[in-house]
Amino acid sequence: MTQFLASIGFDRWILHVLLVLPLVGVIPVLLGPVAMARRTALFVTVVEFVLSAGLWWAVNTTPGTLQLTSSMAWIPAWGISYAVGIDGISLTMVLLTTLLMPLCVLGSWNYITERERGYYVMLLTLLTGVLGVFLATDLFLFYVFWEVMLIPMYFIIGMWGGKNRLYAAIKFFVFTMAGSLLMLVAILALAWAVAGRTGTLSFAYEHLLTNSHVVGGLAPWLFGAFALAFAIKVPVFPFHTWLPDAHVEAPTAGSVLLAGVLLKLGTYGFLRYAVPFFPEVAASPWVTNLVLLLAVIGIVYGALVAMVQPDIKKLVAYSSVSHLGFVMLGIWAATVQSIEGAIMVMIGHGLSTGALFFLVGMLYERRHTRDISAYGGLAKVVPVFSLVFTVVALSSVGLPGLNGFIGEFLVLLGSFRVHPWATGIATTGVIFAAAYLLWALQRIIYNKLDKRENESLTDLSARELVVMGPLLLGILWMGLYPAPILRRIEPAAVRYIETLRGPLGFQGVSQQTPVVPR
Amino acid sequence: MLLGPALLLSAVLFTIGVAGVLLRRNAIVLFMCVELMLNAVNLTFVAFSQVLGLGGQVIVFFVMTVAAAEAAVGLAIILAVFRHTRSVDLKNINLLQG
Amino acid sequence: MSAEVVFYLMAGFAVVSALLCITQRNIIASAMWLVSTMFSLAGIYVLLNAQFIAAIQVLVYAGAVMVLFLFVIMLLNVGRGGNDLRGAPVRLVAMLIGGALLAQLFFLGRVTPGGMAVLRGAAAGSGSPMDAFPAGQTALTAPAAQGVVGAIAEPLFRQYLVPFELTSLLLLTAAVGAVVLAKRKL
Amino acid sequence: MPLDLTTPLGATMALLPEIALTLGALVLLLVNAWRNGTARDSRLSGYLALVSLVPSAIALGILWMGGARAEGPAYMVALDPYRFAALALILVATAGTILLSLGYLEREGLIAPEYYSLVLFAASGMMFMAGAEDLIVLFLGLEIMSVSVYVLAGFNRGSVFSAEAALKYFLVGAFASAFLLYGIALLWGATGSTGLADIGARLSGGEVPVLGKLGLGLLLIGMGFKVAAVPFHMWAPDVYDGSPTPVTGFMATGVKAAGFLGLARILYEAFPAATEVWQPVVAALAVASMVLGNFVALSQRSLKRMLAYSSIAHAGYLLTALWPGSRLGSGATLLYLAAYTLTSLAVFGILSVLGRGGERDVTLDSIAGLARRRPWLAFALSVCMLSLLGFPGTFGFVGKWAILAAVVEAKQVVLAVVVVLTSLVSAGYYLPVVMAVYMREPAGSESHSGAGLPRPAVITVALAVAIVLLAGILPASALASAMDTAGSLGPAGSAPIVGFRR
Amino acid sequence: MTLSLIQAAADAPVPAGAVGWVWLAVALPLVGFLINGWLALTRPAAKTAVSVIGAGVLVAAFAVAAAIFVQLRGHPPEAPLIVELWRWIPSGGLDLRFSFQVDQLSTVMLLVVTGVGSLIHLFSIGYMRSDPGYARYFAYLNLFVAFMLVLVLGANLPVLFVGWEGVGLCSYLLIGFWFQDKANADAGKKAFLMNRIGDFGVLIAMFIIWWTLRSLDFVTIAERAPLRLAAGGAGVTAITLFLFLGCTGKSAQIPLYTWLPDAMAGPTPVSALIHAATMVTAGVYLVARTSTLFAMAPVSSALVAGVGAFTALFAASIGLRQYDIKRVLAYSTISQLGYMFLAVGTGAYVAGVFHLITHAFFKALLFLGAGSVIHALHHAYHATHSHDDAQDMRNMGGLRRYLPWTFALMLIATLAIAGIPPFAGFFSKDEILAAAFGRGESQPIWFLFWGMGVLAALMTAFYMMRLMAMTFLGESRVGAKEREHLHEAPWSMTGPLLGLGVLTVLGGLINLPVFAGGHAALEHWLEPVVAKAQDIMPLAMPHGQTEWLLIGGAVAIAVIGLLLGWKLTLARPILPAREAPPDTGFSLVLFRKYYIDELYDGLIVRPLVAISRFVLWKGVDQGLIDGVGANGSAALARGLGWVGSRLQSGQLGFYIVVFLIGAVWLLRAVAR
Repeated sequence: MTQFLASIGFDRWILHVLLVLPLVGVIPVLLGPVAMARRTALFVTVVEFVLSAGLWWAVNTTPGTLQLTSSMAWIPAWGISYAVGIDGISLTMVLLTTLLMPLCVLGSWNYITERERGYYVMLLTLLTGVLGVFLATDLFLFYVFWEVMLIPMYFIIGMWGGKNRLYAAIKFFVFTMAGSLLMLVAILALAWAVAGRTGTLSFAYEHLLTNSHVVGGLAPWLFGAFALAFAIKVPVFPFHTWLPDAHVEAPTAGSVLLAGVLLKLGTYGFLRYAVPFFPEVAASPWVTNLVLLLAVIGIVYGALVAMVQPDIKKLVAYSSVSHLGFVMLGIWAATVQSIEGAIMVMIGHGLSTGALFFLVGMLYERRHTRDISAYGGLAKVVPVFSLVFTVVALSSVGLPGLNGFIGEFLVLLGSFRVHPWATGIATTGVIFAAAYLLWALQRIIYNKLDKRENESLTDLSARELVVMGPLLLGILWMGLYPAPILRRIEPAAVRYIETLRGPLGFQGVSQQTPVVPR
Repeated sequence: MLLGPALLLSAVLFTIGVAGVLLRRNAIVLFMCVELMLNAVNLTFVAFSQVLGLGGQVIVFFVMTVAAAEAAVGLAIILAVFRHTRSVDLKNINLLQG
Repeated sequence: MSAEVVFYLMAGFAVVSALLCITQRNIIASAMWLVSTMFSLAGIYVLLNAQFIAAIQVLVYAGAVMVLFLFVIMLLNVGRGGNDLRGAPVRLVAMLIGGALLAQLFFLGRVTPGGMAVLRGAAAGSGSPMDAFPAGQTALTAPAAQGVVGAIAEPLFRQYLVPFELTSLLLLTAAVGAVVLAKRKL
Repeated sequence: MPLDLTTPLGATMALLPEIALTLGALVLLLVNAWRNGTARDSRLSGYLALVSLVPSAIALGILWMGGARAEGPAYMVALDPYRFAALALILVATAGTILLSLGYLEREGLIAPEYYSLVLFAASGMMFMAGAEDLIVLFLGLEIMSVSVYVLAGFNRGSVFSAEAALKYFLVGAFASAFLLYGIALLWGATGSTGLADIGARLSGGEVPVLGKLGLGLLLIGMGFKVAAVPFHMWAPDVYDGSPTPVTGFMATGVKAAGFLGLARILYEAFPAATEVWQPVVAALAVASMVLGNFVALSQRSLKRMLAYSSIAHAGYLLTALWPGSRLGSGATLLYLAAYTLTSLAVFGILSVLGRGGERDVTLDSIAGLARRRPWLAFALSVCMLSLLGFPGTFGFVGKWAILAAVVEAKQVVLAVVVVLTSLVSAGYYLPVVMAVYMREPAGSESHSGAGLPRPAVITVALAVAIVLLAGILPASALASAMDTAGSLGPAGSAPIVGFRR
Repeated sequence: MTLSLIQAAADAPVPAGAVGWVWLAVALPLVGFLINGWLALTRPAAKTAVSVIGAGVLVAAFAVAAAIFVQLRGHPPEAPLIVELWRWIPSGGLDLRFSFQVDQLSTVMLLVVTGVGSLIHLFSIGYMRSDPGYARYFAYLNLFVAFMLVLVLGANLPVLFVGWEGVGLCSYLLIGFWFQDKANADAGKKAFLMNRIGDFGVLIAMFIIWWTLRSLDFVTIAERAPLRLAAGGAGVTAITLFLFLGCTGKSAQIPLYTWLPDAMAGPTPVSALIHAATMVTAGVYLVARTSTLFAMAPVSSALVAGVGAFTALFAASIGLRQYDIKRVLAYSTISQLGYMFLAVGTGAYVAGVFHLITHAFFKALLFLGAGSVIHALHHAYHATHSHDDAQDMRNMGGLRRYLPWTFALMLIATLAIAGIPPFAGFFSKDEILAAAFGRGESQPIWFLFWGMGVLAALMTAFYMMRLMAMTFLGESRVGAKEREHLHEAPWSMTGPLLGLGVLTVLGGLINLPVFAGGHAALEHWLEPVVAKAQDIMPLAMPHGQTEWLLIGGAVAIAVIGLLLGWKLTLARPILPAREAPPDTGFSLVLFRKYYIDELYDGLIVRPLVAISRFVLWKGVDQGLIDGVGANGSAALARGLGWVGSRLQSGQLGFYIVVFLIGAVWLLRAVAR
């Protein structure tokens, strides 16, 4: 495989192709007949996935540094260039994105009935935007993608969303923008501070990373700006309230992408930018404790609030808040296990929450309500659906052998050495997770089949099975044999920890002594 | 040489003009006050031109043309408004607001 | 009697008539007081040996412009349009603002050629301060040499050629504009 | 080609663009003397006006490409790329205005060909103002511009709003120009010259005399009025609101551009040594404008009025760009003006085609669901909104980026933060427009459909939007040229930006 | 061969012989699950195929287990044999393999699970025949066995945890098997959540172990613990306490026992297999597995023993006043599990495992017996369309005439659980009590535990006899019509009963103590597993007449209990459930299980939900963050804008005032 890819010069063009292909795909979608729009989109996204799959072999993750890097002058006078690269972390994120995207198209197959062209155009644009964020290695480029990605999602929510979509859309937009605008200033300040010291104005990632220490007293502010932008995206409590609204109002595919991919952008930002740029600040006890506090609050709070949601989508949305809390915890523990765990949670959450939203969407298409109380006893009428739903829910609960467990286990295992108390509290999250999901499960597919409308429900169609199939496979694979993924992540994670070791190391990096002296 | 006193006088006249603009509601009078302010400025130019040369006087010359031009257009506008509102009292001229 | 005395008389007259101009209820009256202000200013110009300016002050301003004003006032027949003075609170505000503004400008009274010379970097007290200002001296002598008008014309058509041309453009614009607005039908 | 501006010939050469334009206006007047009755005449003179821009543009091109520069110090008018860029900008704004007016005047029944000659006069005034190297020229140019714009504001004689707009604009304008003039007088007294370069030279040494400071202050007041900076802005909403929409567009583009470019020249050439005097003031005005403009715009129903307030906010951004007094700053000013001019042209163009009998009633509700009827118009409008919002991918973002860079370079992060936060607020009124056109259902039959769009306006909008997008995606050349141009402004050899690679 | 493919990722050599095929024992039920699951979704009617596969895989698995047992019997390994399947979670220093550990302990568990499992599967064929969810049922059951085997075979804590949670899942699914009835679904959820609370403990324990010992493999843990951890120190105590929290959840000990009685909502064979024989004993297995750690933590051990003893007593007391035949057995299970924990807490790990095995036999027998009783009554009621509770003992009585086999076998089991020699239960229980007594000499507190144990034994005998009496003895309270329809279950059901009966009788032999002429086979068999622990925490078994006294006392108590149970129960006539008067006084308290459920519900569940809904969601989320934060600031902005636009009054005079104020300010600013 590797030789074959090398023979076609895969590693030279793949990243650019991945970024451009969706935009190219926009054209036939726009010009072609409406009926063909979804097919074209499906074709493009599938091709995209197939191509990106090659990265699995093409990217040499062993050094842990950015691979396949290439750079093209964009605004030379300002040291801005179109520069892309990929490492183990972004590799997994990219694959997750490209995997979910065709499924989203399939998932919207019958759900989207009006303005189809526009819808699929938005999906494709979003694909480019998200991939751009993951692949960019130039801060200006990163920022541009970061913002541009907002627009398609804004339209997806606002045009194909539910009753309250306008509110949700603008809330989503403004929340995200509030953070990112400050980040823009921070990026500039950082670049100029570095330029003032090194004499070269450049927004290249590596350049800034190696020189970020020169900002000195400015560091806390810059970190704050970056952190805010990412925290809102993650979302970290208390910046999470845009999420439930956006999720609830967005169409199925929108929710899937929001949960599956967009939230990861925040944590990815922390991993890639905020923390490595300003390790001292990030490591300072003040910040560490704050983040831990918020992460733990997010875990428990999200779970508790999810428990009492009458709306399935809201429930899943809050569960995301809870899950992403684990990621934050893992990032701040900064041990190999916790970092890898954090990334595994990101992937796993992408799969299982995505799957959950698909399932909710399938219910919605049949009954046009997301009210949990409107269901019950479905296992009798739609056994296959119930089976899939159960498996997905369990994976989200973190049942060992399924994907959810691997990530949470690693995060907690790795973090416990560093922050025992926070981790201890965080671990209670597994209890609450079971609480809200099983309760929902019971109220939806178990109990008495007492609603007449539910008796005539049809079970999953072939198309829907095709949508769920890959997700289920991924869920099982990640749960049973995550080694290949971990192997690819590990070097990057290690390098991440190296960057933090810096002047004053992360406390997480220092080896802990046993509780009791020998 | 009467430099300081002249400048002060111009300042006083300018202020009076400003006060007039504040005090009056009639558009025409308002405009007259503006003319008064322009005159005050002219005095400043002339006063300085004792020390700094004739340039000041030339500028005064320009200012006068400006004043004339403004007067022509301004009064035309006032006429136009009067056609609509039959009044040049500013308190009646506040359709545009908010 | 010396120039100072005359100056202060005229200055006082100018201020008084200006004040009357802005406080007179009757519009025509205040217009007339404005005219008298302008006349007194013209007088002051003469004292400041700007005779030409004084002349056109009377011609253009007190003459043309004010006539135009009066014409409009008559035309609109707002002459006794009643009281257009604002109420007591506004007057208070006007006094406060005016006072504040004047306070800002008050130092102008203390400006002297000597002070300006010092600003120019001339050593204080070294002979007459006017030594620092050759242009000023020519301004004093030029009228005698080439006549009042010639003295002005010289810079007007050399240094200030471009602005001079601009004024013509300005007047043309104003004319067109006035015509457009005043035309009965569009 | 070096020109000696002190000689009539040199001056004439240097002023070719202005002169060409003025001649065009005169010719137009002559034509109108015979042809001034029908709509055809109006259209004819419109196209004539458009044509008469061409020689001016050519002259400008010759000067610019020929690398014209002043022999010795510039005198009365500047002769440097910054002026040329300014003239180009003004020409664009004028052309756009004329194109928008073509259909509009007929629709609103304003058949008076003088309109176009006034536009041309105003344009030449702007040119003088933006290129002025001497305060007197600046003042006179400003007056020419103002006088004609006063008239244009009140041009819709049938509309009481138009008349009121004209009166308010005129009274406050005359009032403000008195302040400006007083400032010139005091500056002349302080330095014995009205030439920007001389003033700069005189003030360069040591402490600025009180006379100079006051003069500067009064000057700022006068200019602040022209660019509608808080607190000298109160006139703007009403006047923008009442004037015919193309004229409003002209104010937002041409007048603003001329004002800022003139102000930039004043600050950078006459007062580079007095930064500690004017920077705090400019900062204060900027913050006030950004805050007030953006917040008040939130509460507007009428699109036109909302844009008026947003233009106040943008004045704030532009003042922020001026603040650093650096090359990057003047470059950012130019760039942002370009972005804002193009976007505003497009916006007001769209607005003018959406309206019926004035646009004061074009509201969010009336444009709801526009995308269904006129997808391209909706698209253009959305792009403009995003550009005004400063969203990546649009020219507006490039401008804002440059501004932020300028203030950040000057270590003035606070201003930068204010800029971005107020931009965030502005999302609160720009986005609803996008929502209305795309995400809401048509409010019924009476909604503005803009049946039969006038082709010239459509072309203008299309071009403007295209450029906005293009410059947004490939900003390199725009940024670079802006910065080069900026290099020519201010005392020679003003510090280049750190590490600028060429 | 898929295995070779998977093992390509692993690098340890595969042990020779049957041990190398241990994965089959797991794979077979798993395959059964897949096939049955497929059938359940596609053709639920194919019951024959389902039964063949479902029971077949179990028997096959049992064969594998037997083979392994034989191999180990042949040449017992000194170190556990590790069968590594694949690299599971390699991350930094942590290199988790998905590997199985075959040693004496796991082999015993393997045998018990597959053996008892097979019998119960066979029983289910008859018992569930008429159920529409037949295939689904067997699928779940197979899956359960697979997970249970992963649990007992896992070579490191995470792998064990996979099984640990897996069995929890299956019990959840099977308890809620008849999910149409909300109560059942609730019961399933309750079971899962209670287990989750326990799992929390297991997780934390794993983290501390990793933190301190840098490994999660049982072998390594056993090696390193004594070296790196101070005996009785905070570390090991914390570890063991958290582990034990997990055990209380899985094995239904105080405080997490309340789910087990509700779990009776599931089909009776499920109760027999999962909630009596196998899953619930996982906690005991875990303690035995990590015996080294527990041995090093005396405090924890004492707690384990104490909790065990108290649970034994507590649950037994509740069992006294229950009417639902399965609930009685449920509480008896809890109490028997308490015995096992008393054993392992005392350090008598072998005794614990021994009791685990015997208990598996007789409790399974009891449950299946109860099952056939219910089966019979159910059919009777079904035939007569009566809606009486087929599980309420007050509706039974005198059934021995109709169900002779069942009666006989259940009687044996009763005697066994009561501790009457020579039945299995006698030896195991006696060993436990003896061990407790023995430790008492060094740590007096154990005398108290012993006392509790004895008292519990009395109660056990009592409520078991009461059960028998109410069910089989006395005159029948089954309606006349129904009686015609009462008949013994088919052989497919009584056959397994018979098998278990045999085991119950002979079970004691596997560890026949010396005094009874045996040579403690199990003890020697498990010796290598628990040796280390025994060294750290040696047992002090009583000898001589003390031993005989204890035995005698125990037997006496058992007999007394049985007699009391018999006499007191039949002393007064028992009324059928319908006209029975409600209990009063303390018996009501007992009947209501000390109101523990109500307590938990009122103290924890409801408040939590209420707080989440009203404080967190409505209050913080919607009120504070959204209302005040997001929308509030938006409204504020609009408000400011409104004020601003009000100032735009249209009055030119005001404009000029503003202008001038600004002008004056500006002039001051520059002139300063």
